[in-house]
Amino acid sequence: MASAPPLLRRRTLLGGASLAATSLLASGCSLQIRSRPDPTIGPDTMLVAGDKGTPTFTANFNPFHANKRTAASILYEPLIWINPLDGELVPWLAESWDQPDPQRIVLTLREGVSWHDGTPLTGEDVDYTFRMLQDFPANDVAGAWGRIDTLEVDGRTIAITLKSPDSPALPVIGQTVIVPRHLWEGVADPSTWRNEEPVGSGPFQLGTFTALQYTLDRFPGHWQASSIDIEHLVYPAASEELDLVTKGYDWAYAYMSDVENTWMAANDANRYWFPPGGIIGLHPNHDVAPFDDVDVRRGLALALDGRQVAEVAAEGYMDEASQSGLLLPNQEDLLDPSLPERGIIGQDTQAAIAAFEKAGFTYDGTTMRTPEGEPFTFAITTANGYTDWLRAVQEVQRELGAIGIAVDIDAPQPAAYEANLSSGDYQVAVGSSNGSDAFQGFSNLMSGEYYVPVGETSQNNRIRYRSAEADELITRYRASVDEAEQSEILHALQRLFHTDLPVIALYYGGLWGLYNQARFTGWPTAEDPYAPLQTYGSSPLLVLTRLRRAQKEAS
Amino acid sequence: MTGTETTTGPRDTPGGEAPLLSVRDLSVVYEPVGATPTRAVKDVSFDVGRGEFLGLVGESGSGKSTLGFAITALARPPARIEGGRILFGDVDIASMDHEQLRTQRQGGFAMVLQAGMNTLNPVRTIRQHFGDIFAAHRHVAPARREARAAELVRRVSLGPEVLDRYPFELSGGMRQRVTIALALSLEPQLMVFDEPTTALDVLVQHAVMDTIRALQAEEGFTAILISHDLGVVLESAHRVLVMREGRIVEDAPSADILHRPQHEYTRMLLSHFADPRAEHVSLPGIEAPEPAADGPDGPDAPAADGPDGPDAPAADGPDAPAADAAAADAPAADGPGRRRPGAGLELRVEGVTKSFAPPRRRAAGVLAVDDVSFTLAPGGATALVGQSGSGKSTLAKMITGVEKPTAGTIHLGSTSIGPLRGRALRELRRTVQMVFQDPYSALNPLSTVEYTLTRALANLTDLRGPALRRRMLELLETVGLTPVEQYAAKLPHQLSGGQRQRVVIARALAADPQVIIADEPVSMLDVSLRAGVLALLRDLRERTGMSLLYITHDLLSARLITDDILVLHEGRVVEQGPTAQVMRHPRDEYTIRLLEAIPDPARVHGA
Amino acid sequence: MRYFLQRGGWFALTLWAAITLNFLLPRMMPGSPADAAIAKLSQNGPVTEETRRAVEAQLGVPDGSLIQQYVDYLRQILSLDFGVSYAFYPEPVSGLVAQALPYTLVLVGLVTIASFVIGTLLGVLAAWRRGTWMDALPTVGGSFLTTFPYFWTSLLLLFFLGYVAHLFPTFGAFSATTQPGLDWGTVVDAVYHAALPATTMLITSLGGWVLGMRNAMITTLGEDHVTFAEANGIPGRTVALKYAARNAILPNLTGFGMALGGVVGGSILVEQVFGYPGIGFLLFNAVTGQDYPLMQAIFLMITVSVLVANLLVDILYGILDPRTRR
Amino acid sequence: MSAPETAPRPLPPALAGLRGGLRTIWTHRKARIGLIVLGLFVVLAVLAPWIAPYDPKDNSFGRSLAGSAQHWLGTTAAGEDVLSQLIHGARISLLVGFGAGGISTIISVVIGLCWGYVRGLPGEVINFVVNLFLVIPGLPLMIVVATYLSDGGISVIIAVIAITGWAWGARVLRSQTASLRGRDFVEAARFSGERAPRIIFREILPNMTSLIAGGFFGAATAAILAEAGLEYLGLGDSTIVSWGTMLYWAQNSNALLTGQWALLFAPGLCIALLATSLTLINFGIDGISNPRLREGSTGR
Repeated sequence: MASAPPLLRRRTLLGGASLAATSLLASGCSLQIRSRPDPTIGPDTMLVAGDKGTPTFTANFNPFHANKRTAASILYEPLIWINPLDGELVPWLAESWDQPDPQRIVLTLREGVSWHDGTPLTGEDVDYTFRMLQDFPANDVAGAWGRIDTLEVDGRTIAITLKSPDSPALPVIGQTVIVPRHLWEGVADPSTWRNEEPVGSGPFQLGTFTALQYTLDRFPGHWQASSIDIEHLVYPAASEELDLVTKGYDWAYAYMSDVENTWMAANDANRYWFPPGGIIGLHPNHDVAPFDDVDVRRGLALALDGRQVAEVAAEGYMDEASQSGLLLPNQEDLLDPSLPERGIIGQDTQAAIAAFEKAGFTYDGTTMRTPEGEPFTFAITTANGYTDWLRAVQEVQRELGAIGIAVDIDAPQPAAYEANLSSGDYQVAVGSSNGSDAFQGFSNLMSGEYYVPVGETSQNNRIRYRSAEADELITRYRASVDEAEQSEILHALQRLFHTDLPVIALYYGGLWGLYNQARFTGWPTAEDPYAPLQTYGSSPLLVLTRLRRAQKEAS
Repeated sequence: MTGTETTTGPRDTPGGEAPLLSVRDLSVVYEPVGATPTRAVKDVSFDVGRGEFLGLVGESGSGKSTLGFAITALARPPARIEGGRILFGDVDIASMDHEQLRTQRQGGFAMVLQAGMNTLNPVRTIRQHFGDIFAAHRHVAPARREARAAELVRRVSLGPEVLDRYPFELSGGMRQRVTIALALSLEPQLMVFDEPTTALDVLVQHAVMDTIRALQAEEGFTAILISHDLGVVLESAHRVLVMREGRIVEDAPSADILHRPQHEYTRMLLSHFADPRAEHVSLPGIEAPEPAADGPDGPDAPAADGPDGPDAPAADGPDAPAADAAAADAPAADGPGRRRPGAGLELRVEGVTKSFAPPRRRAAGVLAVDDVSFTLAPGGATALVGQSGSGKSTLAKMITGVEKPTAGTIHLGSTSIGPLRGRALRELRRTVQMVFQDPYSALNPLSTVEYTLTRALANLTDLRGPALRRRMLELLETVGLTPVEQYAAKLPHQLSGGQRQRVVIARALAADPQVIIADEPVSMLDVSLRAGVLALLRDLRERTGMSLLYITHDLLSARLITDDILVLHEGRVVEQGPTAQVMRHPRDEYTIRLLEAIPDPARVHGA
Repeated sequence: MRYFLQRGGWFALTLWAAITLNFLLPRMMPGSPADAAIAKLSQNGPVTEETRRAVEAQLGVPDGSLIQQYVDYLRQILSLDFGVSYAFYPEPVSGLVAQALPYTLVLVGLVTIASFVIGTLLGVLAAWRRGTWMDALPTVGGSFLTTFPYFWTSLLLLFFLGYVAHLFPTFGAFSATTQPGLDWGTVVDAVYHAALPATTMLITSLGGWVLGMRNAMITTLGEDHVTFAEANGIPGRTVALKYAARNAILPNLTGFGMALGGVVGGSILVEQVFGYPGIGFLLFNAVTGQDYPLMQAIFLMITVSVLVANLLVDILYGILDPRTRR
Repeated sequence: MSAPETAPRPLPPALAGLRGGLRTIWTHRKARIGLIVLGLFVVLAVLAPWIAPYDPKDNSFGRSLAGSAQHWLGTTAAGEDVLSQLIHGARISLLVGFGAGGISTIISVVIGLCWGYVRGLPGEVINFVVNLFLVIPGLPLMIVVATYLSDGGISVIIAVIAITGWAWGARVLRSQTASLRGRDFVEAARFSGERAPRIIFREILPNMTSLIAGGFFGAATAAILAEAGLEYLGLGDSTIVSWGTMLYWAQNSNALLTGQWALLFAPGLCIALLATSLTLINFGIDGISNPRLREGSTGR
């Protein structure tokens, strides 16, 4: 703390002005917001803040739409459930699978699954779903047909041939949700169809729907019906942070500032769990000098104190990210043990300056100069409204400023941010990378096949990274179905990520799960991390089949 | 109590009965926010007897209107009655509460405000105006109201159809008549007329005054006529109060005022009043050319009038005498090379017509000027006389190139003015200049005299630097504003009306023009200031040899400074000739009516 | 008559200009609709190229030359077809607007009219009772409230009356369990939900009308015809209303038409805070979601309604002021 | 000005008028309060680095602290001192208010005066453009333009507000210009050989000082509110410290939930107070433009 305590005279000067405010403040401190659950909600009903109205709901349960109601992901089920924490594959509609060689996948469909209307779910539905995705690419959000060459369904066996040796295609294809052929077949254009009365196979089926709230009811005919202990789910549109705290929600997913004093203070049974879900880092544009120089990138990485950035950006709820490119501790078992400090690069200002000097930069104690002798300044692009990123950039700005590097902050609206990144119109950007699928993370970021020059757009490899070593590793991994070999390649990719710094990892982006354990128990925690607490995507499928009613247990 | 017993009271009312209105030691003060208070009425006392027609005369700022508002209980902030009493009958109006005051307006005292656009509510018909009054006082049974309203407008010489009109659909004179009819509908005992005819045309003024006089005679109400025009007041009132700077300086029957004025100020006011039809016409400091001197060559009359001092004593305020003294020496300031009479260009107006597009479709176009021809000789002075709407100002605009004639030509020397545009038009400003009607609006309130003159000189002459400034000061000297340095630094609001008009004239002189068009240059000035400005104009013309086109509705001033006259009526020249001759022996009926409309107290009170 | 024709012509010309501007503005915004959609998706994790392609296939990308787009756009407007929303894909724009419009129309419309009427009356009173507390209170109080940022007032009301005192609902235009219908309970429910947003807009807009009317009224009270009316003993109430206010309201009326746009604008912030499903909220979503079609439709609608309001005001003006009628 | 300076002249008329105007405003009770409040804010803004106890961006304090002796108004969710932010925020609000207010006033003066002075077709064209700007709803337009220009910092905000906010002022100034245009001194200036630009800006303009000043304070008020609104919606530059961004961060970090409601309450109150001070000053300026509006009672 550098500032001297305020002078007495200052106080008198300001005393009068802020007297009123101060007294109001004093009374304001006593206003602790407490949770006031709706007493009409029964013990078998869960209040989920999973779908935010804008401000109302439109009935769209087409699971392939970006604008679908989030509950569409519970109404419909994928072939394989993928854990967003570590990429673990869990059999779901497909009870098992096999990769006889890197170019083939064989899945076996579960028996005894039925749609909400009682019709059995068969291979025909699977066949229809994939054909439909082929016919309507707008619905093929995961890009399954970008990898599938042929697909044959024979009874419960789904045999897929891939376009090339591509073992990582399994999770991409496996996450496809299956829709009922008998109801979808008659739809003229499934890519614009809203599917207002959804019939799926999931553990819950649609109850009532209004513009401000909808409910789901337990599907007794579900193949896991015995594991479903919750009768009703209620999704209100009003799920602002204030609502989360005051309305007695059982499950919410939101970043809440000062969670201890807000969510936790509102109700004794409120809990939170914030595991990492991605790496927030600095994404240098490798087509823009001097960021094509690994010494510059290393200098930047060494100059930054990831712990402090995490502290500022995520109020200390998230950890400094490992330069291994893995989400730790989720993916601890994939980590290359040879990496020092679990891949975490700590702040080392001297080493940073040395790295910059190695790149031809000079530092005179106040200003870092480029080899050309110009003061080193650059702009970091972030998206307007992503406040934690903005805080992180401000911290980066501060820390780089300490070694004489001036950073400008460029914060266009999110759409413009996306456009700038895709087309390479930036110097350094804040971005989120990596994720539950470790290989996919490396591949999306580093694969040369996605490289396009600045000016052309690509969603993958927006950093315009090119490395023969990375390409070779990625190709080898795709051609491998051997777990040991895959693990070895992943270790090599981690080392490359650590030494070549395609992106500079700062801190982990969190998965902001909030839950109340008074009425339902069995929530995932750090000790039992079976799934993250996302209310969107397929996480709820697993979570909702694990939760138990607390009161029933008591009775 | 009654006012008659007080010996301090000015005089007993006719018949000796109790006065209707008795004002004692009345003082009214103006207290505007953020400015120093001024006392507008100071310890005024007077009585008005029943049925009397009292005149209240004074120049602007004399407090006469303030007094009028005070005695009709209409004084509003920032005006405040500071002291004294106003007894109406035997009631002090200060003791009346709001509602009493309101109800007594019927059968009590009424006020007719200065004629203008605004005395009537623009969004209500005349019938509704009457209706509001009847509804307010319920003195006319609902069934009779329509008939009564029609009768009232008939009394002011209007037809019943005006009842359906909105105020904006009536002419100024009609509006003033309606205003009088509305006041009359209150059946008041006392009617105060505050400048009832000021904004109206001469002929209309005359007619409205006739109506007021006739009504007063018929209805027998007590009337107080407030006016700046001594002629109008003397012609109508039995008794006249002369006000100056908040005080009543003379209170006497009209005939006495006319023939035996006691106070110096009254005498001064009277001295500025003359009949243009007389053989000899003179005002203090200026004398009209003798009728014999008809020739276009200008006056043979002794030019000695000028040096006598252009302004009357006590005219332009405290600075004036010094200015006048300097003006007497002004000719000395004329540098060598100034033109002498007869050396300039001739202005020829030939068959000029100007029509304006119809304001609405299917309406007839307006023919503002209809085939007017005349010639203004170099160094000559011609008056353009007519009512508003007669086309005289449009003609002036065409001569200055502001408007283009629809037909006909205007030549200045060999230059045709009609087709001039842009640069050439700016060139014309060196030869043709304009003196504006309202000196209060013709000077930018934020520019010093020096700036105003300097700009004109910089734009219109080749003078620069010290020479320009010398000329600027010279101009001020020419128009009699000395000490020149002091006047150069002044802002318009620091000058009196007459001084402002001198600045306006100086500006017009900047380029040493050959023709000056003076558009009603004295109509906005107090009577006592007019003669000085007129004398200056005449003097300048004689000294510089420029010619003067003098636009006016005021025949007296035309008589004083012009040689020739054109009488315009509805865009046409109805009479034309030497000024004195036309005035003394008018031939056209319209000219005769104009002349007859001039108030003539002598007709009432004897020569 | 000429007056009304003139107004009509002006209306048509402005409408065309607004329509054209409306066409150009969204096209000036950076980033494509797909970028906006991906920005939204990427908050749930990194987005792959495959997903981008699917999104672009869904939303389509504006194609054809600008002139071709303009012609298509004009044709669409003429047939009142505004296309499919990007942000709410695959909802048709017209449906979204039709859903949101009634709320804003009722909320903004009623509040604006109420605020104009109440404010004008207070202004008349303030001018008539000048220098008394009846002047000072609405003038100073009103102008103080007017300077409150819309959203701030909303937040305070929402927080204290909604979350702390639990007196008012905190979200939406009706209860979550109510299906909108036309029965008495729904109406009460809707009014209850509209109370806070309406109060916000009322208190923040009232001051302007009070002040405008007061100043116009004071000016009018100094006019000769008012003095003359008083000299004629016409009662104060008649003078105040029929003579002064009747004339003073004319300039204020013009302001009313113009202010409507501002009120609709302000409703963006208010609706945002209260989760009110009106046009303002929709527009905000459209802008942040880079939803050209929706933005265009809403923008056009707001402009047209302001224009229509102005036209109505002009007509009303013509009726109220006999001078314009000739 | 070609007039040579020989004699020392008194105060130039424009300045003298200004002084007189200030005096008139000062005598107005409400305006005087406004001037004092505005003065306080200006002092606060100018002396912010010395008055504020800490650097407004210093985030080394505890997060979301309640008010205490060290932090009278507590700290933000990022650990910055609220009071220091509040004091520094005055700078941006004043900058935006006076900057955007000034620019939009300049635009409205130039357009309004030319519009009032010219006749015929050019006048009609300006009329059309101004009316277009008047009917197009301001805030939505501002949002669109701000989104378009979103990464330019505070100068963009100023520009956006100025561009969208000049039309009303232009309209008011036009009618006044049109009425002054009919005054003889304008015609007289033409007779003195003055050209149109000089007549407009040297003869007519100074006579509308009070109206322009009124328009300026009105525009400044609107600009301050608009800036707060844009920042609050996250369409501004969230890295600067202004009252609007304070509210944005307050909302973003749920200041209401963490009990940091001074963070929400104080900036809003400051905005309201600053805007009110400008409005109050305008009461006084109204009194110059329209003497009938000077303080006083009607006696009713």
